[in-house]
Amino acid sequence: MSALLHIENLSVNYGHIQAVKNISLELQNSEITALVGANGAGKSTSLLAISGLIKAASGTIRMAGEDISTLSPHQIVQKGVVQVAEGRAILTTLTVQENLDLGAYTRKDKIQIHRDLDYIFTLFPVLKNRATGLAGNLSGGEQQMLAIGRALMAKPKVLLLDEPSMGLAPLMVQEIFRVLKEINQSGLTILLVEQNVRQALKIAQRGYVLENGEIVLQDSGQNLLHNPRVIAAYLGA
Amino acid sequence: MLELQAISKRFGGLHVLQDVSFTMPAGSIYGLIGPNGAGKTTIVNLITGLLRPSSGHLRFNGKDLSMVEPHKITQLGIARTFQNIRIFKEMTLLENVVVGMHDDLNYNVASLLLNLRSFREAELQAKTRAHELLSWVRLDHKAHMLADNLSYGEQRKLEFARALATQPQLLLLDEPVAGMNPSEKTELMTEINNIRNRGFSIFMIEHDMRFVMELCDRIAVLNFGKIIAEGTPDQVRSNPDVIEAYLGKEEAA
Amino acid sequence: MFEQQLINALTLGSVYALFALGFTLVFGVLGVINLSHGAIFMLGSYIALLLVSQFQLSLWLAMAVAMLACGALGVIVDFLVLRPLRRRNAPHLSPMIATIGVAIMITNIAQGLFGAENKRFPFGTIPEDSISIGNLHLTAVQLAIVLISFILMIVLLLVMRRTQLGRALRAIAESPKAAYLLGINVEGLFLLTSFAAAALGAAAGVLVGLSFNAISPFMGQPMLHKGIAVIILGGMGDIRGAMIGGLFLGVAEVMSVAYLSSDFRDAVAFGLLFLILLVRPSGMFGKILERKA
Amino acid sequence: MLEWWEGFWSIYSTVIFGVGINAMLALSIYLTLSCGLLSLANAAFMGIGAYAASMISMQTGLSFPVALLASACAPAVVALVIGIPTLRLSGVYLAMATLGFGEVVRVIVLNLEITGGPMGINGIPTKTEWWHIAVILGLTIFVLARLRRSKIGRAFEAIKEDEIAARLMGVNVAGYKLLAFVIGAVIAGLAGGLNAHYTFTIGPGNYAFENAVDILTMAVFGGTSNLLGPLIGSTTLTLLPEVMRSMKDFRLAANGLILILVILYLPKGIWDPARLRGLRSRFTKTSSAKGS
Amino acid sequence: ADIRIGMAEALTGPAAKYGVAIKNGFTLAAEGINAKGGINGNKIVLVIEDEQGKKEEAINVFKKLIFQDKVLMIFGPTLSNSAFAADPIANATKTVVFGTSNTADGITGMGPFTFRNSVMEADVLPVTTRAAVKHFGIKKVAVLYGNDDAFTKSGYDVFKSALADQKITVTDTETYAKGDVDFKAQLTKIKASNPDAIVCSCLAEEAANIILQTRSLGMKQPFIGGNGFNSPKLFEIAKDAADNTLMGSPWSAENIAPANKQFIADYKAKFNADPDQFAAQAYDAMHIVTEALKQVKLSGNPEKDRLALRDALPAVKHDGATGKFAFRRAAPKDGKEAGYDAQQDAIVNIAKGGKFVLLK
Ligand SMILES: Nc1ncnc2c1ncn2[C@@H]1O[C@H](COP(=O)(O)OP(=O)(O)OP(=O)(O)O)[C@@H](O)[C@H]1O
Ligand SMILES: Nc1ncnc2c1ncn2[C@@H]1O[C@H](COP(=O)(O)OP(=O)(O)OP(=O)(O)O)[C@@H](O)[C@H]1O
Ligand SMILES: [Mg+2]
Ligand SMILES: [Mg+2]
Repeated sequence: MSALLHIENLSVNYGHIQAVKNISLELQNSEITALVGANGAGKSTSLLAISGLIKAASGTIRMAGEDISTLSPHQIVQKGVVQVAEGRAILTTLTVQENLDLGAYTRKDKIQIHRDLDYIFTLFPVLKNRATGLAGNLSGGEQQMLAIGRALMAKPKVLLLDEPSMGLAPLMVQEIFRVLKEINQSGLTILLVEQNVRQALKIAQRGYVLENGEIVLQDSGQNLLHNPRVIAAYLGA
Repeated sequence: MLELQAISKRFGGLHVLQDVSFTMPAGSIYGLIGPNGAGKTTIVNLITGLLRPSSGHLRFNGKDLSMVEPHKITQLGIARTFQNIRIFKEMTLLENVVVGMHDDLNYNVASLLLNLRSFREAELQAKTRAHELLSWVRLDHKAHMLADNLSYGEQRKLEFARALATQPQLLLLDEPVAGMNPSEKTELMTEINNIRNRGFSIFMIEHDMRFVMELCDRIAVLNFGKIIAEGTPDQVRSNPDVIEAYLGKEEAA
Repeated sequence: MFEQQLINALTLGSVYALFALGFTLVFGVLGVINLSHGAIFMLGSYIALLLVSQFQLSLWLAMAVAMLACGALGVIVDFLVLRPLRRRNAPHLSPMIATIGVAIMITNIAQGLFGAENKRFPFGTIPEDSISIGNLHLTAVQLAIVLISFILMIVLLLVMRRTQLGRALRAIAESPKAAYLLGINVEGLFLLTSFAAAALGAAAGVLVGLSFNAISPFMGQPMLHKGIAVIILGGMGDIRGAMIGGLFLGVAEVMSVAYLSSDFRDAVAFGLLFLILLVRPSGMFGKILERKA
Repeated sequence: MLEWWEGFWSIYSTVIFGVGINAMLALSIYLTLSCGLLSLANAAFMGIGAYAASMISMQTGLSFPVALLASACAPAVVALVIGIPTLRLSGVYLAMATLGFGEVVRVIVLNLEITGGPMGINGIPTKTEWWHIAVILGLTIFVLARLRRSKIGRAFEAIKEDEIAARLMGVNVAGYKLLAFVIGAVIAGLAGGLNAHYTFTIGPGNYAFENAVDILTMAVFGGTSNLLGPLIGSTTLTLLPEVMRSMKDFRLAANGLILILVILYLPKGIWDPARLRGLRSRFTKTSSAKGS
Repeated sequence: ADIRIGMAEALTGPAAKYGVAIKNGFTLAAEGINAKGGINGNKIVLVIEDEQGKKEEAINVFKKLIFQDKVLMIFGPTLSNSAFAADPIANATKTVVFGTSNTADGITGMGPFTFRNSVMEADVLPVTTRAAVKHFGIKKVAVLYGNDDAFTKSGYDVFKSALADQKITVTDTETYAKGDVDFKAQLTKIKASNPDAIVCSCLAEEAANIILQTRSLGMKQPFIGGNGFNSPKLFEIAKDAADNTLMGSPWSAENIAPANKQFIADYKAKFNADPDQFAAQAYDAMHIVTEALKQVKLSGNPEKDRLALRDALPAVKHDGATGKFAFRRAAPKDGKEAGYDAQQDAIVNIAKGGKFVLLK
C-alpha cells in the first residue's frame, strides 16, 4: 500500500489568522481516513485547501506522486480529487437531475455515467422522485444526499467529505456510513471529516485529530476510538 | 402554549403536511423528529409565519397565528434558529445579537438624534446583555469579529445566542447540534437545560437521538407529513413504527 | 394598419431581443450587468462599417470580423477588469460600475476616431427595397434581424438547456465555488461567455446599423436602456426571457403609439414593465425559490 | 489673499455647490443601499423636488424655505405611494422598477404644460447660498450618522444581510425599507430644490437614467460601508472633471479609466474601513512583536 | 494685444455633432481674420471649452471663461437648454454671450447681453409652409417631431401655429424621443391618416432616417422641414429618397453669393468635409463680432471692453455666408431688458437629386 494523496506541511492563513498550521496527512490507497476536531479546528479549511479553493500559505499536496498544489480547482477535480463541501454547495436553481449530471462534468463515458446515475437513485430514492424539481426546494437532508450523490457521479479517486452525515436522520446516517464503506471497499480512497466521531472512526482505517489547526494525534481508527484523550474530547464520557 | 390543529401544507401538487395536530405544554422541551423531508422544517416555517398553512390553525398562548406577520410573531415571543445557518455575516457577533434585541430597545427618535441618556443607557444595556449571551455560548472572546469568520459550529452557536436575545417564551431550534461534536453537544445540552430552567419553552428538531431523548419531555414523530407517534421519549423509542421509519435497530437499541 | 403595426412591433422587438441576448448571457453567467455592452454594440457597428467602406470587404465577412474583434475586446475587458474584481471578492455593484468606466472610455475613443455625427453603411451594401405583400412592408434587413434573433435564441437556448456546457454555465451563475468543486473550468467559461456575449453584441450592432442608418458613438446608450428593461422583464439571465421580453417591449411600444399616443411611448413601455414586476417580482421567466429556510 | 479667494469663489462656487449637492445625492442612495435596496429612483426624486420647489418660487410669492419644504415633502409623498408596492422587489428587479418609475416621471414632466415640457422651467431665481447647502448637508450627515448607531441602523444592516432572518428578529422589514426609501427621497428632493435655485433652469432630461447611474456611481466609487464613502466618492467625482479639464479631448476617456482603476484596486470603494483596519493591524503587528 | 474670445460648445457627448461643426466654423473664421491682419492689428485668440451639452458644465465653463480667462465675450453654448443655465451668468457679469445655435424662444429674454444670429423658427417656418402649399398644392399634412428636445419641440410649436394660420388640416401629430431609431409605428399611423405631406421638426440625421423609413413603408409624400434639415448629412444618409423635401433656412449651400462660396471652399479645404448651417452661422457670428470690434477701442480692462462691445454690436450689419444679417431687439420680458435676435430672410430650398436647390 502506498499513499495516494500526500499532504505535507500545509499551512493556511485567513488574513493574519493562521487557521491551519503546518499539517501533514497521508491518505493510503483504498483507505478511509478520518479527520476529527472541534469546531473551528481547521478541518474544513484543510479540505478547501486540498481542493484548491483556498490558496495555501505553504506546503505541498501530491496526488499519486504529482504535485497538485499549484493547480486550479477544476484541474484538481480532473485529477480525481472530489469534495463534498460543508454547506453542501447544492445548485439550488438547477434541478436535481441537472445537479447530478454536472457531477459527471469531467467524464465522457456516457454509458457508465448512466449506470452510475441509476446506482445513485437506488441509494437515494428521494432524488429519483424529485429529479425534475429544483434542488433548492429539497429539505436539508435531501440536499445532503444530493451533494453526496453528485460527488459520486464524478467517479473520484479520492473523495473528500466534509461532515456528510450532518442533518441526516439516524437511519440515513447508518445508510450513508454503509455506503461509504461499500464504495471504499470497491477501491475509493476517502478523507472523512466528521462530527459523528464514533461512527467515523469505526469505519476509518486511520484517523487524525486536529486541534487549533495542528495535528495532535494520529493512529489507526480503532486505536483512536479507545484513546482516552479522544474519548474525553470527542466521544463524550 | 403552542397548538397545531389539523395543519396541512401543499407545495403545488406536493402534500408536505397532512392534518398535523399536536399541543406543546408551556415550560417543556418538545422534540420533533422524523426522516429527511418529512416536513419538520416546514412546520417551523409555518409557526414563524414564513409560510402560511393551506388549512388548519396554529395557536400560541391561545392567539391564532395564521395571519400574523413574522416580525410580529417574534414580538409575541417566538424565536428560532435555522437549519441552514442565517447569521448576518458582515456584522460583528455583538451586533448580530443586538439585532435580536431590536424590539426591546425602546427609545424615541428625539433621544436617538440628541444622544440623550435614555438612548445611551438602552444601548449600553443591550450591549452588556449581548456580551452575556455570547458568553453563554462561549463566543464572547470573539464579540467584535465579523460573523463571517466563524467556523460552522461557531455560527450555530451565534444563531442560538441571537435567538435568545429576542427574549422568547418559545424557542424553536432546527437541528441545533448539527455539525457539533459529542462533547460540544453535551455542553449545549447543559446550556439548553439551563435555559429551560430560566423559564423558556423549547421546541426542537434534531436528528441526534441521544440529544433528543435526553432533553425532551415529549416527542412527536413525523413521517411523510403525518404524525405517526407522540409521547415520552421512551414511548417513542420503543414504537415499532418509529423504529421502522426513522430510528433503525441500532439507535433504538 | 394593425397588421403593419404588428410587423413593426415584431421587427422592433427582435432588435431589442438581439441586443439583449448577449447582455443577458453575461448577466446570467457572470452575474454582472455589463453596462459596456452598449458600447461594444456600437463598436461592432463601426468596425463593420470601416471594413465595408474602407477595405471593401463583403458585409458578411465584415460582420464576422467585427464579431471576432469585439469578442476579443470582451475577453480583454473580462480579463483586465472583471476577473480581478471576482478575485478580490468585490461587492456585486463594483463590476457594474467598472463597466460604466469601460463604456465611457470606448465611447470617447470612438468619438475621437470616428467623429460624433451619424454614419451609414455605403449605399448598396444590402438591398434597400422593401418586401411588400399587399399593403404590408418589411425591409430585407428587418427580416434578417427577425430570423437571426430567433435562430440565435434557439441555438443559445439549446446550448443552455440541453448541453453539459449550458448546465455548467448555469452552475457558475449560481455559485462559482460549487462549480469549481464539480471540476468546471470556471475562469475559462467566464472568458468564453464574455467572448460570446460581446460577439453577439457586435452582431446586433452591425444589423441595427444596417437597418437604421444611424451609426454613432452614442447609439449604444438608448439601446442599453431598453436592453436592461428587456433582460429584467424576461427574468435574470434567461435566454427565452430576453426574446420574449424584447418582443413584449416592441409590442408595448408600437401599440402604445398605434392606439394611444406616441408622446407616452416610453412611459407606457416602462410603466408596463413596472406593473409586470409588481405581479411577477422576478420577471416573466425568473425562477422563484419558494423555500425560505 | 481675500482677493484670491474672491476670484476663486467666483469661478468655482458652482463646482463647490455641486460637490454639496452630489454629496447629498450620494448619501440618499447610500441610505437605501445600506438597507439592501438597489433603488435608482433618486434622480427622479431629485427632479420631483426640483420641480416642486421651482414652481413654488416661480408661480407663488412664497419664500425659499417654503419652496425647500415642498422639495422635501413632494418626493416623500410620492416615495410613500410607490414604495409600498415596489419595495417587495429585490436586487436588480427593484433597480429596474425604480428606473421605470423614473422614466414615467420624466415622460409625464415632459408632456405637462405647467412643467414647461422639454424646455423645462427657466429663469429660476438664484436663492441658494453656500450655507444653505452646508447646513442641510450637515444636518443630513448628522441624522444619518445618528441613525447608523441606533437600532434603526442595525435593522437596516440586518435587512441588507438577510431579510428573513431580520424579520424573525422582530424587525418590521417592510416598514424599515419604506423608511429608508422615504428618507432617501427627502434627501434627494432637497438636493433637487437647492440645485434648481442656483442653476437657473431645470428640464426633464436632468433627472433621467444617466443621472440615476451617476448617483449610484458616486456612492459605490466612494464606498458604501459607511457615511464617509459616499461623501468622498461624490466629492472626487465632482471635482475630477474640473481637475482634468486641461486634458481636453481625452478628459472623458481619462475619467473612465480612473473609474476603472479605482474600482479595480479598491473594489469596495475608496473608503473601506475593513481594508483600513487590515492595514492598521498589519502595521501594529509589525511594529510590536507581541501581537496575536 | 490679443483679443481673447471664449467659446463654450458641446465637443463631447451626443450634442457634439453640432458643437464640433460650430467650433470648425469659428476656427475657420478666426484664422481667416487673423491671416488678414486681425482686428485693428489685434489677433483673435479663441479660448475653447467643452460644455458637453450639460447645463452644470455650461455654467462652470462660463464662469471659468469669464473670471479666470477674462475673455472679452463668449460664443455658445450649443444647446438652448444649456443657454438657459449659462446665459444668466454672462448677463450678471455684463459679458456678451453670443449664441449661434440657440433657437428656442426666450433665449434673448435673459438679458441685454444676450445675442444670437441663429434665426428663430418663427421667422422661417411660416415662409416654408406657405411655399409648400403653393408648390405642391397641399391641403392636409401630418406632423412628426421630437418631443423631448427644446429645439424640435419649439419648431413644432411654430409649425403648429403656422399651419393653423394658413388653414391647413393636420391629419395626425406624432412624436418621438432622442435616440429613437425606429419610427415605423408613428409612420404607419401617419400613413393611415393619408396626408398630402409630412411636416417634420427634426434634426437632419433623424430626418434622413424618417424619410428612408417612410419610403420603405411605400409612402411617397414630400417632407417639409425646418432648420434642422439643413445639413449635408440628410443626403449622405437618405440620398435621393429625400427628393422633394422643402426646407427653409437662411443658409444654403446653393447660395452663390461670393461670401458663401468663399466660406464653403475654405471649409472644404480645411476640414475636408462639407459645411453645414451650424458651421456657417458660427463663421458669420465671428465676422459680425469682428465688425463690431473694429468700431471699438480696446482698453485692456475687460469690464470696460465688454461694455463697449455690447454697445457696438447691435448696430452691425453684415452680409455673410448666411446672407444679409442685422440684429433685432427682442421684446422685453417681465419688464426685464432683453437682448438681440437675428433679422434675416429665409430662403426656401427643395431637395433634388441628392441636394438642396433654391425653390423657384
Ligand atoms: N473566511 C474566514 N476568514 C477568517 N477566518 C476564518 C474564515 N473561515 C474560517 N475561519 C476561521 O478559521 C478557523 C478554522 O475554521 P474551519 O471552518 O476550518 O473549522 P472547522 O474545523 O471546519 O470547524 P467546524 O467543525 O465548526 O466546521 C476558525 O477559527 C474560523 O473562525
Ligand atoms: N417550497 C417548496 N416547494 C416544493 N417542495 C418543498 C418546498 N419546501 C419544502 N418542500 C418539500 O417538502 C418536504 C418537507 O420539507 P422540510 O424541509 O419540512 O423537511 P424536513 O422534515 O425539515 O427534512 P430534513 O430533516 O431533511 O431537514 C421535502 O420533501 C421538501 O423537498
Ligand atoms: Mg467545518
Ligand atoms: Mg429540515
